[in-house]
Amino acid sequence: MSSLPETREPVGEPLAWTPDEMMAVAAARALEDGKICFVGIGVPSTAANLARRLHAPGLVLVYESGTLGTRPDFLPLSIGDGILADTATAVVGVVETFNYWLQPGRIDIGCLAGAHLDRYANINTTVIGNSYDAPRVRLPGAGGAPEIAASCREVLIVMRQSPRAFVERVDFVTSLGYGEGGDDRARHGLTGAGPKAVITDLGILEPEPGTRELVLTHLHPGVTLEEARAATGWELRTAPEVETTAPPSAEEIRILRELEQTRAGAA
Amino acid sequence: MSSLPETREPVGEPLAWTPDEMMAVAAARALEDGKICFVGIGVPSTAANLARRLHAPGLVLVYESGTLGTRPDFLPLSIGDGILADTATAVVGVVETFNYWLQPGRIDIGCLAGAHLDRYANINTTVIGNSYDAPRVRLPGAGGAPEIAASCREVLIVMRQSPRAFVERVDFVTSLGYGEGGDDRARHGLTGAGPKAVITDLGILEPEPGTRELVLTHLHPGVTLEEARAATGWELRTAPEVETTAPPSAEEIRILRELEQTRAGAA
Amino acid sequence: MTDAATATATVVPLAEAISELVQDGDSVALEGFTHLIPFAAAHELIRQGRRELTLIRMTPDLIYDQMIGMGCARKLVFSWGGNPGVGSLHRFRDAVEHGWPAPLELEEHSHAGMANRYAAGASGLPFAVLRGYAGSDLLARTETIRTIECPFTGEQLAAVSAINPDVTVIHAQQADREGNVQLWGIPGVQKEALLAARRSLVTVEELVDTLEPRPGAVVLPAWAIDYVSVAPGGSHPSYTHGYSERDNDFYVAWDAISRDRDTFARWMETHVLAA
Amino acid sequence: MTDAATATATVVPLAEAISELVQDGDSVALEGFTHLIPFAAAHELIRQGRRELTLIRMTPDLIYDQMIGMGCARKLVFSWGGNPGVGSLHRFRDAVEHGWPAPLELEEHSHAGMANRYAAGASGLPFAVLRGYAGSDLLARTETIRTIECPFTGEQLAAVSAINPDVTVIHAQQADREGNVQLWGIPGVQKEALLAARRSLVTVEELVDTLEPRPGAVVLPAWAIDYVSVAPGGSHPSYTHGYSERDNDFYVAWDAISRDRDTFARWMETHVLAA
Repeated sequence: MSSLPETREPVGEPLAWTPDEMMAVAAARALEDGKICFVGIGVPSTAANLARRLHAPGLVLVYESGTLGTRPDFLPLSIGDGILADTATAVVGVVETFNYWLQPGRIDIGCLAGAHLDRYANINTTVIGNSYDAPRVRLPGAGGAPEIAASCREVLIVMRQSPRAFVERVDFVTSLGYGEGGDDRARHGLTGAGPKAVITDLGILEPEPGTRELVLTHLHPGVTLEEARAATGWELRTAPEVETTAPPSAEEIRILRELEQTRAGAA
Repeated sequence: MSSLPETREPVGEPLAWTPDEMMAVAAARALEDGKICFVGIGVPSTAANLARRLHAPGLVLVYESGTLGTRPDFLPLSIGDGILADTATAVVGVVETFNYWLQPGRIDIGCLAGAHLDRYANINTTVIGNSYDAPRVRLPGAGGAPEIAASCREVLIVMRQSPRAFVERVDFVTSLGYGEGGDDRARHGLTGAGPKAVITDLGILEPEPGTRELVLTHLHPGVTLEEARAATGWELRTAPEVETTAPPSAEEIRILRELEQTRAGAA
Repeated sequence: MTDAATATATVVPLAEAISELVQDGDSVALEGFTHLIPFAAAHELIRQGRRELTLIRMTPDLIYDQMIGMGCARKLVFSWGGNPGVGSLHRFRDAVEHGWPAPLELEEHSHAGMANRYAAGASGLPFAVLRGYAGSDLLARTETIRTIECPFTGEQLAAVSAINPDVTVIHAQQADREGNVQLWGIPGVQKEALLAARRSLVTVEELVDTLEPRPGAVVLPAWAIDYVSVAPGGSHPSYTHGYSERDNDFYVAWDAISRDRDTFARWMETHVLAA
Repeated sequence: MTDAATATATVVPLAEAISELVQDGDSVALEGFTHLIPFAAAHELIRQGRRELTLIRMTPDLIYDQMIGMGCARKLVFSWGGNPGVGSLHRFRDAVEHGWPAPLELEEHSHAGMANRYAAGASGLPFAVLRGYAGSDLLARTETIRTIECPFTGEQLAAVSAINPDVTVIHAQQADREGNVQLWGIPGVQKEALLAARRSLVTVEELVDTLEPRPGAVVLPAWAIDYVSVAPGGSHPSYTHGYSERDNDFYVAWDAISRDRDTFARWMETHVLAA
C-alpha cells in the first residue's frame, strides 16, 4: 500500500544488519508455511517473498492484482508487475479477487504497511491534519487495505516506528484495527480477528488481551525500551515480559539482501 | 427453453413444405442482419442459425451457456454443446452472461419458444393446472426466459399454435409479455419493449398498438382465418389487414433441411 | 467458504470422497452447465444410498432425474428442469405430479437468479441483487426471492438469497498432484458453486504433473478445494471438452428409459447399482 | 451501456477517436490496473486540451498525475493515489493540498468499492453490495457509500453506487479487423470499466487478421466497443504483457520530474505537447 522506506542508517552501535532488515526478517518469521497470505506492496511483499525462501516454501501469495499463488523469482516494484502473472497458479480480475477470494474470509493472513497507526492499530493512509478537505498531507488513500484489514482471518502490520507515525489517535481511520479497543471490531460485524502484531524496525507490538491496546512484546537486539518509547506517540505500555527478538541469522540476511538486489528499478 | 416439436404432417392440401418449416423460415426472416440475438434452444436456435445462412450472416448469436458470437456449423441439440464454445468470439461464465451481457440491455432481440402463451404474450413454462403444488402438468420451468423477456430490446416468440397452448390466460406467468396489456410492462420497470411478434406454424400474431393484445397480422400460405381462430384459445382478433406470408423460397427450404439434418442425435 | 484453508487438496478415491463429504440431509450442488456434469459422483451418491438430500442445480438434467427417481432427494432447488433439446424429465415430473418415489419440495428460480445466488454464496454475501422476475409469478411463489430498494435511486430490484451448499461437486479435465484444478470449454457456474460450498469435491478426467496453460481455462487453486478424485469419463452422458463428446443419442434415449418406473428402475439397477 | 449495438467497432486514428468521444466536462475512466494503462490516450486528451473532466480510476497513477497537473480535471474518483512502489503522486498532492493548477474534488473509495461500482455499472444495476468500509471514516466522507440491509438476514452491508462513465478507454494487445479485442496478462477491471461506459475506446498494440486464442486472455466482442485505435507502445511507462516491460526506472524518475511544477511543465511540454 505505502511507499518503500528509504534505507536508514544502523542505530546505536554498528550492527551487521540494519533496523529495516531486522523488521523484514521479523515479519517474514511471522508468516507460517502453508498459509494463504494477501500481500501489500512494500515491506510486506519483501517479507512474504523472504518467508517463501526460508521456512515457508508453501506460503501462498495473493496480490490484489488478481495473481493467486504467485511465486515471483524477484521482488516486484508494484502489485501488478508481469512477473506476478507469469508465475501465478491463477490470474483473475480485480472484481473477482476482492469478491470471491478476499471477502468470504478465505485468506489466512493479510500483510499490510501503514502510514500512520494508533494505539488500537487503526491505520491511516488517507490524510494528515484535522481537515479532510484541506489536509496538511494528502496520503495515497485506502487501496485494498480496509477490506484486507476486515476480511483476512488475521492481519500483520509492518511499518517503521516513529512518534510521527505512531500516534495516540489517527487523524483518519482508513482501515480498522481495534477501533476504540475492546470488542469494538465485533460491533462492526467483522469476520476477521484483526491485527495480531505490528512489526517495526525497533520491536514488535501486540494487542493486549481484553483492551486490544498495542503493547510492546519484543525489542529487537540493540534497541532499548527508551528508544521504543521515544519512537511512540502514545504512552507505550509493555507486556509483562518483553522479549528480545532473535537477531537475523546469516542466512536470513544473505537471502534478504539477494532479494532486495533483485527489485527491478528500485529507488 | 422448450422441447423440440415432433414433426407434424402438412395441413390442408399437400405443400412443398411443412407448417413447422414455414414457422422456422418466418422466424428467421424476422432476425435482422447485424443484430445481437439471445437464442433459446429449439425452434429459436434453428431460426437464428437459418438466418445466419440466409440474409443475416452478421447476426450475432448469444446462448445462455456464455457463448458470445458463436457460429456453429451444425445445429446444437442443447444450449451447451461444445460446438458453441469452439466457434464463439468469447466464452464466459453463466453469471457474467446474465449480469454483464443480458441484464444491461445490450441484446437487440431475444428469441424464445413457449409452452403456453396468452393473449398478452405472457409465457408459461412452469405448471399447467390451477395449483402450483399439485400441477396437472409440470413443465421444465423458467430457465433464462424471464430475464430474456425482460431485458432484450425486443422479443420474438416462436411456437406452434393450438387451443391448448394459446390460452385466454396462462395458469402461471413465468415470463412477462405485456402482463394485463396496455402499459403494464412499464409498471414492472422493464427496459425492453417486449414481444414484437409471435410466429407460429399458422401465421404471425403481433401486439395491437395501445392494448398490446396479440392480433393476427399474417396467415401462412394455405392457412385460413378459420384454422387460425380454431387454433387459438381466445377470441382471436385480426389486424385491419391480414397479409399472407410469402411462401418459403426453394433456397430457404433447402438450407433449412440441410441444417435440420445436421442436428446431432436429434429425435 | 471452507473453514480452514490448507494449501493443497486431498486426492482420494471417489467412493471415499463421497462418503467423507456427504451425509443424509445435506444440501448438495452437483454443477456443470450442460458441459462437465458430474455423473460419476451422482452415481456414487446413489450407490451409497444417500437420502433426504436437498439437490441444487440450475438444470437438474438427467443427473438429478436419476437421483430423484432413486429416492435420494427431499427437495430440489433449480431453474430449468427439462431434458435439453428432447423434452421432459420424467422422474422429476413423476415426483412432482404423483409424489413418486417420494414427494419433492421445489425451490424454483430463473437461471439469472440461481447464477446470482451462487455468486453471492461465493462472495460471502447473504444475498445478490438483479433485474429479475419482473412480472413473473415466481416472485410470489419463491421465498428466497424478495425485492430491495436501491439506497441511491430508490429503484425496486429483485434480491435473491445466497446459496451455500453443504457440498459442491464439479467435474473438470485435469488436476495436478497438489490438487490445483483446470477446466476449459463452457465454464458454467462451477467456480461460483465450488467457492460457495462449505465442502467441495472435484472429479477429474486425469491427474497431470503440471497444468498446461490453455485458452479459456479456469484454474481453481488447490487451497480452495477439499477433495479431488480421478473419474475418467465421469461426465458421461454429458461431455468433457477435449476428452469426450456429448452423448446426444443417450439424452434422446433417456426419454423412453425414464418414462416408465420399472424400465427406469431396471436401467439404474444394471447401469448404476450393479456398476 | 452503449445505446445501439452494432456488430462491429470502428477503427479510427487515436486523435479522431478522442475528439469524437470526449467533451469537456465528461466523466472518463482510463483503466488498467498497473498493467495496460492507456497513456497514449491520456496524452491525446491533454493535447486536445480537454477540461473539467471527472477522472475515474482505481489507481490514478502517473497517467492522472499528468492530467491533473495539466489542468484537465475537475474531480477525481479513485481508491489509491500513489506512485506504486515509489511514493507520492506530487501533482495529485499539489492539487489537493494547494489547489494547483486548480482545486480537485475527490470522491474516494477502497479498491473493493471501486471494483464493485464498475461491476454494477457493467451489470446495468444502480448499486453493488459488499462487506466493505467497516469502521472506516470513508463511510462518512463519501456520499456514494451507504449501508443496506439484507432482506433475508437483516444484516447491514455496504452499498456503493454504480459507475457509468461517459467514456471508458482501455489499452489492449490486439484487435482484429472487426474490432474484436483481446488482452492478456493481469486483466484488472478493464472489462467492467468498458462495459459500464456509455461510449468506449480501446487502444491496441496492433491489428491482426485473427485473434489467436491464448491462455488467460480476455476477449471483448466488437459489438460492445465503439472505437478501436492503434497505439503501439500506448501503455508506456506501464506495460503491455507480451509486448513491453514496465518501465520501473521511469516510475522512479517521475518522483523528481513531478515534484517541481516547472520541471513537470517542461517535461510535459517536451514529451507530450510537442509530441
